[in-house]
Amino acid sequence: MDSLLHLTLENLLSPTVLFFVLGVFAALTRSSLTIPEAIAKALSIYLVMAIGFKGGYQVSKAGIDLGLFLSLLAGMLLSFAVPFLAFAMLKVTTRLPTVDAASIAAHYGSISIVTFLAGTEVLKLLGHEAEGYMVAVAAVMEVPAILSGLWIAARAVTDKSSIGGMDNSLMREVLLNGSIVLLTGAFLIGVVTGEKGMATVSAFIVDPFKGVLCLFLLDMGLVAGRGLRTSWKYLKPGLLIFGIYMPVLGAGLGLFCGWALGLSLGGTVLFMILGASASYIAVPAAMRMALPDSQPAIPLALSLGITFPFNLTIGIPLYVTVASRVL
Amino acid sequence: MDSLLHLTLENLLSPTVLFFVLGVFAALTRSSLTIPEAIAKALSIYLVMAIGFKGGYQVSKAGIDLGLFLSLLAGMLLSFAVPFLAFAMLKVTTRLPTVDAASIAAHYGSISIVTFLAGTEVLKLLGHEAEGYMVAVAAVMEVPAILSGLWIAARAVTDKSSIGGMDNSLMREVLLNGSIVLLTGAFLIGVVTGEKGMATVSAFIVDPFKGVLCLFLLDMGLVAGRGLRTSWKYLKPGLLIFGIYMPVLGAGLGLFCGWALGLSLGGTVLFMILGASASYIAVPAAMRMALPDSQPAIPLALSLGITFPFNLTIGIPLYVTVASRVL
Amino acid sequence: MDSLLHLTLENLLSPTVLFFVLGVFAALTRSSLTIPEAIAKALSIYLVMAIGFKGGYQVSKAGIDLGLFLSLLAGMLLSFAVPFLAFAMLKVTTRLPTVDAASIAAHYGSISIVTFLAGTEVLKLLGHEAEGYMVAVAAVMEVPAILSGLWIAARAVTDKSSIGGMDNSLMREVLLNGSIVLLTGAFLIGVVTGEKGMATVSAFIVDPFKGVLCLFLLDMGLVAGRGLRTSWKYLKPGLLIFGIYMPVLGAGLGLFCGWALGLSLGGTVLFMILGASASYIAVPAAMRMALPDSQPAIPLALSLGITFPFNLTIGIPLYVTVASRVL
Amino acid sequence: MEMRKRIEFILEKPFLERLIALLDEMETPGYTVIPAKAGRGRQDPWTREGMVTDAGRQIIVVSFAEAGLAEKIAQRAAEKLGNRIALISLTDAAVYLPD
Amino acid sequence: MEMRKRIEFILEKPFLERLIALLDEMETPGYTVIPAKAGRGRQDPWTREGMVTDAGRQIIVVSFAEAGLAEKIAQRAAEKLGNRIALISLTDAAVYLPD
Amino acid sequence: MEMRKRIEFILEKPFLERLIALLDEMETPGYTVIPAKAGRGRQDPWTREGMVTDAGRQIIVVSFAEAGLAEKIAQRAAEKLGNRIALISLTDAAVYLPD
Ligand SMILES: Nc1ncnc2c1ncn2[C@@H]1O[C@H](COP(=O)(O)O)[C@@H](O)[C@H]1O
Ligand SMILES: Nc1ncnc2c1ncn2[C@@H]1O[C@H](COP(=O)(O)O)[C@@H](O)[C@H]1O
Ligand SMILES: Nc1ncnc2c1ncn2[C@@H]1O[C@H](COP(=O)(O)O)[C@@H](O)[C@H]1O
Ligand code: NA
Ligand code: NA
Ligand code: NA
Repeated sequence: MDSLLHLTLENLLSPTVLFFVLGVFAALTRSSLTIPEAIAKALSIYLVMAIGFKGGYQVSKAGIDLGLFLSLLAGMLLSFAVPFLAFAMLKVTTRLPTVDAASIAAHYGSISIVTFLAGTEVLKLLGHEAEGYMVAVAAVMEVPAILSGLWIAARAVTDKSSIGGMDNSLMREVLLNGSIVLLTGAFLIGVVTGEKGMATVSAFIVDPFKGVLCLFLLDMGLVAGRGLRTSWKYLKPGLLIFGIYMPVLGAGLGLFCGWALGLSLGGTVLFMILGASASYIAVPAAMRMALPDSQPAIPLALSLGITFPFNLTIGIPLYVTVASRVL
Repeated sequence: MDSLLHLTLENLLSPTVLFFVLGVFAALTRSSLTIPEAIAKALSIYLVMAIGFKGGYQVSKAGIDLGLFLSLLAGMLLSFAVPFLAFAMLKVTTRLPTVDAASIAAHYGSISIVTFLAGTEVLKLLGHEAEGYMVAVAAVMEVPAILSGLWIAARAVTDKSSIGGMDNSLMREVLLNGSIVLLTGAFLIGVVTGEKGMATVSAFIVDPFKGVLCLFLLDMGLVAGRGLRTSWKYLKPGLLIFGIYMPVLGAGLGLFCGWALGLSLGGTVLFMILGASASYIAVPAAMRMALPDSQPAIPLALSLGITFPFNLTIGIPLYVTVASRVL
Repeated sequence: MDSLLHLTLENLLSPTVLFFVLGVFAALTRSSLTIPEAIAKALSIYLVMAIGFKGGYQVSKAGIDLGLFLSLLAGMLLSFAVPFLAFAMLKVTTRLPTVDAASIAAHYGSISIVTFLAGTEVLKLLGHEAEGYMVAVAAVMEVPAILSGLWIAARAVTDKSSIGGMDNSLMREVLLNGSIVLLTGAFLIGVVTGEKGMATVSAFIVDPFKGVLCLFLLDMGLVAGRGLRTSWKYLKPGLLIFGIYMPVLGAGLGLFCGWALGLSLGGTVLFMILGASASYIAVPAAMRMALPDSQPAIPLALSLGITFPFNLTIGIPLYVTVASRVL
Repeated sequence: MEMRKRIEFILEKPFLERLIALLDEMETPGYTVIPAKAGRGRQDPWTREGMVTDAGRQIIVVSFAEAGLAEKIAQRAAEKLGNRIALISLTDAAVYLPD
Repeated sequence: MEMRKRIEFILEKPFLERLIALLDEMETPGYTVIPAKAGRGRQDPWTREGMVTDAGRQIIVVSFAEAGLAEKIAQRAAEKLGNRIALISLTDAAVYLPD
Repeated sequence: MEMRKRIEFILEKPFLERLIALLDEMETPGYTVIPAKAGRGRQDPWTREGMVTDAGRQIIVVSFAEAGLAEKIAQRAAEKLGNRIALISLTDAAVYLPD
């Protein structure tokens, strides 16, 4: 318990978390501080490219083994499964319309790459590097969740007209989503170019990485704070608490995966983070198209305004502590 | 005198100044060279974040002492006082409408963070590091100047309808202005995270800093040159000369502050620069709201087109030389 | 032949080329991956500024000699001459309207600075640094090609109304084009500030350079792929082949220049690349104004969709190999 | 100079591709997409500042077409995009057609 | 399909918050903010290229409302924002209301 | 409140300077430039995503002017910019003139 407290405090006082807090503060006080949309997109492209490449580079060093494929499989299963659990919890504990519950469920089955990044940084500080292929696991955990969410909606929603369904453009949006393509592509380039490639680009993607992450978290704080301000009204107690226990449940499933696969401590923690985090970039757009009758503001406020800060501040240290005990 | 000349020449041939000159040249020749608005904003966010964090880091090393509080107080007083001086000079030497004179006065009481950055770099090259908390002084020197400007306008302008006055959104704009919040926030984060925080982000905010400053100065040169082209007609001789002697007067007041507070040479020079420089980012928008009948183009052309280049090229070396003699 | 194969393979598996391929793949599969326009512009500004400055820095070390002036002259002549050759080839091998052939010809007389950058990086890896002033040669190779293109159009096109002609804004667009001004300006700043200047900015413009190039090539891949998708229909076989043999012809002329001037291997290869590459940034806008009846999509698809990838993947290794044999 | 209708769609960005597909399918002579930065309707205000996801943002599409076609397009789009997704308006405009 | 007025404000960016507050206060059904890049009026030309400050730039706000409300809004806005700050225009538009 | 024409040009970006020169020359009271992100006409679709060159993109220019002047401007612009370069439209608008 002592080490958890210590770790949490240390984490809370890291520049990354503090810049996020600064962003939330600025948004809540309605400061005019904003980061242009094009810059926010560029930061996220940079981070995805960097984390993908670094993961691939690590795999190029460690070699491709069965663990990679099993982890991919486990990640997909986890992403398929979590929405069912989330949907069940929401139906039991809240009075959300079914279509909204299905949409939220899909968000929680998917992952937040920024939470993943923050976790990687914490692990690196603690000296627990994870398997490089966890990046690839992150990449495969978006699509299954969306499919689960749609399947749940198709089964549970009675008014079928409210389900946009899976047309071509949605399918493309889901499968060839920009961040998935970039994450996977950069990962493969890292695998292929290995040491040489890393030498070429490390001054760009490794050295300034944490600083860029600070800037991006400042922006995420701004967006999250603004989201909370406008959407606070939707976050009824039942939903609010869901935003906190659901990541813990997801982390539990991730812990099981990591343990069953025999991953390293770092890898297990990242699996927990993947289970615990919820999407707020790719899935919202996809669910908007698939379920046009759901209210897009609710999952966004929940995943970005509650679950993301929870994971960033308390969740990650908690998962590290638990994993160290269990493994 | 010789060392001043030498220093000025050296300064004029630094990449920062030359990129500014390149920008002015490109704008005056109507080249199609432009930097997208989102990028200009991102560069300024980066620079503010970096300078704030570095200042905080230095304070975390030096410790917080009385000097910090006294300097903050002195900065506020300076920012309050300068607009009165500026207004008086303008009324005596030009025929500007009162409302425009008040607006310009507010601009000169406030500060230009980019001039401050350029000063920091020159000082670093000369081996005179300043007190880290000078960044915090910069942060408190925006609001008082605006209040002074408004107070002057309220007293001096007869047609009260032309004074927008201080409503909520203006108050917020002034107090929670994006760059103030970021500068202060990054400063505090630097204080709190200290050495460890610096290790995390230095590859992002320290190493490439000067290069980014070059790019931003290129942009400032483009904007200043364009402003001069369109607003040259407003810059009657009296006003033009004001743009050059007013920074020198402000620097004199800053010199007095630095000397009275017993600051280091570096700190004193920065105080001079704060006194000498005029705002062209936050104050213009605030004064536009507060004094809708003033012509926004005039203070902008004056502070960005005359005073900024003057400080950047001749002013900074001059202030360094004078301060070295006096202290 | 063996070393060519080896070099080509090595080049194909470099991060720069692979990120380009990733971009093309994403565009062809209609992934939602895109890079905001402002970021693309910022990346190109960064790259132009960096390459200009580095070239100037190298000249400041090597000193200015006759070779510089002769190379500038040769570059201009090459840029004047290539459009005539290109136009003749197009008239013989395709049935393009004269005005389109003239426009394409101007594109091929001009240069692609990104191809030049990619070539510089390959040469650096191989240990063949080129003359720094080759950057200045690149800067003077845009205008002559446009003038040639206009001259050809004016002579060959019968319906004179379709020639917009050379008015003031076009003249400015051509001569004071943003990238030319920045490239030349940064080059001169590099020459003037030399070692000291380089020390100031190298952490910004040297260290992360290759990584930024990867990101920019990802974007170029996206744009090229998208261009191919929409414009494939215009690329009749004759035109398509032109997009491949024309750079080889241009490289041949460049080889002659490099050899006649007695340049180093690196300088000769860069001359070949200048001859081989075609513009897709400045020239398209200028030709659109000058020849409003030409179809802008055709030269863009050809230079960015065919010639650029050809040079990037096969061309550069080929030119290096040929130059090593010849010199 | 001919009379046309100026159709203006203010619609949620995720549906842009579908609208364009519809416009293409109905052989609209052309359209232009214009960015939007912020707004409010019956639901909450939104703004693009700092946002990465496309969800919850609006975008504007303008198309000039002959009156008959324009009305058909507006009708079809209103049906297809349904509730909450698009605000569709028609204005009279005189168009100077480029040749 | 119903007849509405399309109100278009071209106004100085620093006054955007005030206009929005007015629109909210008058219970306008909605509005959308559109960026502007450059322009000229009676005063000097402006452009956003490379600018950081919000001063001296214009922004566009579009709002569809019933004729009566629209005229009231335009009137109030013209009074409140006063001279030099906004160009306000009203156009007739047929709106296909979502649901 | 006075009746004006709202002229809207959708034109190729490389010709923007020429259009502005024309507007200045004809003493248009003002204009505002609005960005466009994507589009399609008789030619291929285009989009700005990731683009560096100005060629092949459209930009929008809006100008409010008195009917007579507006028609003259539209006429001249159509002549000068000629084929394929601009889509010019005129709409009736009631303008609340600032002061
Ligand atoms: N009456 C209106 N005038 C202009 N824009 C509107 C109007 N109503 C809605 N919008 C835009 O459409 C978005 C979604 O509207 P709603 O679905 O009603 O929340 C708003 O955020 C505005 O950007
Ligand atoms: N007649 C007009 N048509 C379109 N935009 C205008 C017009 N007049 C003014 N504007 C816009 O409003 C801004 C300020 O106008 P002004 O206050 O007259 O200088 C201009 O820079 C334009 O962007
Ligand atoms: N009918 C239209 N409505 C709206 N925008 C159009 C229309 N026609 C053309 N455009 C715009 O003008 C550009 C060029 O049109 P075009 O020259 O016909 O290919 C298109 O890509 C659109 O952005
Ligand atoms: Na998850
Ligand atoms: Na000052
Ligand atoms: Na060439």
